[in-house]
Amino acid sequence: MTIDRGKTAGNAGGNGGGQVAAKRPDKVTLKVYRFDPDLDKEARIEVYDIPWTDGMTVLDTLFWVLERVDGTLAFRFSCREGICGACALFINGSYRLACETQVARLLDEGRTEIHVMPLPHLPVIKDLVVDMARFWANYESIAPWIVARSKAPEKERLQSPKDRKRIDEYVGCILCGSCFSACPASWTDKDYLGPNAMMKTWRWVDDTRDAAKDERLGLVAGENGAWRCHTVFNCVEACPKKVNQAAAIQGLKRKTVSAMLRGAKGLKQGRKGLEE
Amino acid sequence: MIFHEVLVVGGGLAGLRAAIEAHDLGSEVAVLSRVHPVRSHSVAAQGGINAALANHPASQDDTPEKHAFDTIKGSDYLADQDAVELLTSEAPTRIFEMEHWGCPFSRLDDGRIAQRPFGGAGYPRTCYAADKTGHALLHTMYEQTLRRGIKVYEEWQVVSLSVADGRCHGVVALDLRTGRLEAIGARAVIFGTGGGGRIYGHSTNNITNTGSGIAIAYMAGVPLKDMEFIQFHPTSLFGNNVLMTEGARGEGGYLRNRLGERFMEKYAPKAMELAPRDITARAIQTEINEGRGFPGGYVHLDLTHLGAAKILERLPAIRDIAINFTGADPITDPIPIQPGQHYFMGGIDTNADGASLVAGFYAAGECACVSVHGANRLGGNSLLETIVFGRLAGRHAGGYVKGQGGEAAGKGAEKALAKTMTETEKRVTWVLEAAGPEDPADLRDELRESMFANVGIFREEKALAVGLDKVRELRARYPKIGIRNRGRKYNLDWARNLELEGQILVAETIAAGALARKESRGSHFRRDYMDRDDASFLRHTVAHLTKDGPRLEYRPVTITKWPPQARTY
Amino acid sequence: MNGAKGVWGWLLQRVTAVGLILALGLHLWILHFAGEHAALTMAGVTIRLKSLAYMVLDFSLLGFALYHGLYGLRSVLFDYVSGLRAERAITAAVVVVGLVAFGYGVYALVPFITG
Amino acid sequence: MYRPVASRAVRYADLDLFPTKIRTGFYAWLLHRVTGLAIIFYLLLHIVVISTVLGGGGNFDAVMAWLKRPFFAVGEMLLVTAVIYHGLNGLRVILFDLGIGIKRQKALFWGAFVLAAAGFGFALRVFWPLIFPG
Ligand SMILES: Cc1cc2nc3c(=O)[nH]c(=O)nc-3n(C[C@H](O)[C@H](O)[C@H](O)COP(=O)(O)OP(=O)(O)OC[C@H]3O[C@@H](n4cnc5c(N)ncnc54)[C@H](O)[C@@H]3O)c2cc1C
Ligand code: HEM
Ligand code: SF4
Ligand code: F3S
Ligand code: FES
Repeated sequence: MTIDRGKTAGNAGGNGGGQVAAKRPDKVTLKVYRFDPDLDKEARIEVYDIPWTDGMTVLDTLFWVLERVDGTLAFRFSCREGICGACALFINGSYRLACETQVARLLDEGRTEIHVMPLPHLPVIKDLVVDMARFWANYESIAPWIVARSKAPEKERLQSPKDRKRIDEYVGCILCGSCFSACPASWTDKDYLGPNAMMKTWRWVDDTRDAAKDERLGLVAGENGAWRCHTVFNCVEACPKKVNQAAAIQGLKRKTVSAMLRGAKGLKQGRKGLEE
Repeated sequence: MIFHEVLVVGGGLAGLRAAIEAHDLGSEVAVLSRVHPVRSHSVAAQGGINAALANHPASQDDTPEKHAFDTIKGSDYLADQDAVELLTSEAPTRIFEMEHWGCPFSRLDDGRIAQRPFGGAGYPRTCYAADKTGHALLHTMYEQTLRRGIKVYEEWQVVSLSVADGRCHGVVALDLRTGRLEAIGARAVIFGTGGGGRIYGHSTNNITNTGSGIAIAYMAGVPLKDMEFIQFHPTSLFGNNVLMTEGARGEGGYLRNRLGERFMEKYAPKAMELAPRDITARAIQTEINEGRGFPGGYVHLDLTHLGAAKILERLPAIRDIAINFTGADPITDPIPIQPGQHYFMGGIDTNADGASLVAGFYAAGECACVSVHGANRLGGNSLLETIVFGRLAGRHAGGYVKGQGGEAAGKGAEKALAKTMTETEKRVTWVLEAAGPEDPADLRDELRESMFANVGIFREEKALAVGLDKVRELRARYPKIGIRNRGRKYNLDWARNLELEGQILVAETIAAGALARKESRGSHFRRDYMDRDDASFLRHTVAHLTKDGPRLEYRPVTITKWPPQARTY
Repeated sequence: MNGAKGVWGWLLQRVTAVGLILALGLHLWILHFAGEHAALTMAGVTIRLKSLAYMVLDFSLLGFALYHGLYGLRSVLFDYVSGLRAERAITAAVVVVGLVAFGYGVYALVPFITG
Repeated sequence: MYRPVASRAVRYADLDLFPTKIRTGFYAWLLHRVTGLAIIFYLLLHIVVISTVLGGGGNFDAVMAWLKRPFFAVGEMLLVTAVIYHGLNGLRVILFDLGIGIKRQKALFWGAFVLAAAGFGFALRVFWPLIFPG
């Protein structure tokens, strides 16, 4: 097990190193989408030869380019351990977190090259950096915070481990935007809330501590919300954290129907209903 | 020109908590962060957050006082005891507040917040959300920020702080998306800019933890405190140093060397794997140095005896990370780990109100040094610090702008800000046009390698001197750098190398402080002075920037109830 | 957004879908699969439509299919437009087409019944 | 200080963008949408065709006879297949609405697909004489 911690991408990004599986090539080819809408008429692809080091991730290769070849490359990053959601990209035909994607794994998938694209269907700011404004606005629009209503107890509100487990998957979302980028309904309908915002609504509807369930349903079960989801499941496939947004959205539809049959007043309150 | 009453720099836990508090007290607040708030480093915290809730069956008689004692003993008596008492007595309230705000903590069977044992703690008092505690807390905090409609400048990087006549007037920041430099006026500025782990090689920190906030304050004349105390975490993944939380040992994980021995019995026979981080990290490094590690330099973190169910429930992210980066599945295989740089105990010199020596300038979280961690931080205390002192900084900054700061408003503020702007513009433009022969990436690599090697886990005079010389050499080479990207828009090359200067200056305070501290205390371990020396060094180091490097001063430690004792585990 | 607007419309599409499985299933079976292709002649159709069961089947098939299909068409169009105005226009157009088609369809079936 | 730049611009089309995962749900939906639209347009046409009866019974029979040719038989066969797929996949979607089988959506799609393929086989047999008359 040899670790080359010299002038490698690892030093810039991930620290380099890791374990070696089989014999690897000493170079890999990286093809990166490049585009600056202010300067370029059209996007182009640039090719870089990256010296191979053990444990190298796709994020490391981007850093290698930035630090050693071409300082004009733009991309997002932060935690380099798959938890901050900054580095979601379209890599070799799949949505992946660049920091979690081992180059070795791509090679094991039978690819000889690494192809890196920004999240598809989002406006490009520069190269791999996309404008997530719509994603954030949608997230904000569903009032993603607890509305407890009852007076807070002196200590914690109780929640059984079983009830906590129900929301575990949804809480695990890292707001990376992959699902939003992958959903065909959000490609074409600019008003569509998208899988993330609706899944996050479900996260609260299914949280035993939240008291504004009907109001939340009323907020998302509309023509630009739940009814626009056609169970395409692209969101589920894209999610690096294995969240099942489709299940959450279907839950919203079901709960809305039963709330409607109950004649729940909260449904009609709109965003105001979420103020305590 | 942009103006805000209170400007918070940093979208991590400390920054957001400060913003919420100032907002709730009626101030007009904006948050500015160079990454979207949920991308802040706080999101990566894994193991948990301490509070003496006495929820765990084994911690029935835990109290904030006992929490304070553990913290002070852990700090090797360098922490200010009044601040620690404040920290631990506030802890339960703040945790319950986070819970009331919706934080999805893991639960005990009876529905209360679950707690796990952590290193150096007498009771299991670390509250957690599986092994994604920071993620749960930061997302909750961000939700509360959204609820209040607090304005966030996303992807803006502060490059300098405007200080004149002992008063802070705002900042100058770079809008990364346009490359425009803006002066932002504020009656009070709060820094929650996080640590500077990336000054070191082998760091567990996220890539944006460059210590730029600490450096900016230092360059504006704010002193730094206790910079030589750098925490090395015992268990980071071999190779890329992603953290393997202390929670893994809290849940019962073993450390084993190449011979399969649980070597901690030699170093901390009582606490074993749950000894404090400084002791455990040194134990591991000793094993490796003495040839009982695996080739390449690592030992094993063994969780295989915990069983699949416990690992999947309590440590799911750890498992994912281990499998992803090393191919080892903790359920069946031991995880290769080595110590890695983890935390800055030191930082911007503040008091327990978050106030610095400069009026209107506050700091909280990892970038600040109150000091509650002293020479060694206990795991789970820094998340706590962010929400306790973040809140207090917000509270006092809010009070300041309503009182004194409001009265002084305007007096020379615009002039001071304009001056800072002009100076900053010159510096920033210089970097953008820098075309010298030195590759800044080399400088950064050399700095990180040297700091880890020479100002690392084990220290001694000669190596420290080499380390300090190296920093000075880099400082001299910095003006000769050349960068590769002359565009303004989203120019990472520019933004990163703009900070490099500050990183070098901060590194200098670390090396100089370590060289001057001729004792071993907590994380600062000197082979040539193996003992703690309370007579000469039960003191905080305070570093002031001068033209020839840092000028060091010492300040007494506040002792309330717990006189220094020998520290054994 | 708008207080669970569209819940009935959506639900009805599911209900008609289930109804269509039965109605359309029978319809296709009788016309194409049961024995020789039932001759589509004035006389043949008339004989079938004389029975009440067939009448109910064909009229509900017409109604269900029109509702379900046009609601579906509306969904598809909604996916490609943004803004309330465009959505309202689509809904109006689809309702008009639906009513006209249903009216015309019923009108066209009358000769078979009166035959 | 610039190092040799190992980058060269290439065409956009050089990029391998084919999804590595077969996006089952996506294709299921596309097919569902295409078939649904085909059926609704057919229905509207169908109403027009049937309405030729308004011109008298003889007129209707004439139109029907004219329509009895292979081209339309193929169309009808495809339509029947489309209805079968649309119906089965519609059932799959309705199950999801009821909260059933969401985690097994791929298996359900393949189930619907195989059944629809069988339906196509059956339709092919039934329509064979109309497509190849005599
Ligand atoms: C891997 C890991 C695990 C950890 N686990 C635990 C744990 O289990 N328990 C525990 O108690 N502690 C833990 N810690 C420590 C703890 O996470 C941190 O100390 C804490 O999160 C710091 O929070 P903060 O708010 O001070 O700063 P951060 O969360 O680091 O936020 C800094 C913010 O400042 C912004 N910023 C920085 N510089 C600038 C600039 N120049 N201009 C504009 N914005 C800027 C950044 O964008 C960011 O938003 C862990 C640390 C690591 C590395
Ligand atoms: C045989 C029984 C049928 C069933 C079980 C069925 C089921 C469904 C379901 C569940 C949907 C909703 C899909 C979604 O929301 O994504 C749908 C959509 C649709 N259906 Fe049907 N359907 C049937 C017959 C028909 C018929 C006869 C027509 C035409 C007249 C039709 C036309 C449509 C159209 C146009 C859509 C919209 C497609 C889309 O949104 O992509 N369906 N169907
Ligand atoms: S649900 Fe998954 S894909 Fe969507 S934002 Fe969250 S983590 Fe990313
Ligand atoms: S991809 Fe889109 S349509 Fe629904 S299931 Fe996912 S949100
Ligand atoms: S850098 Fe944080 S998820 Fe990849």
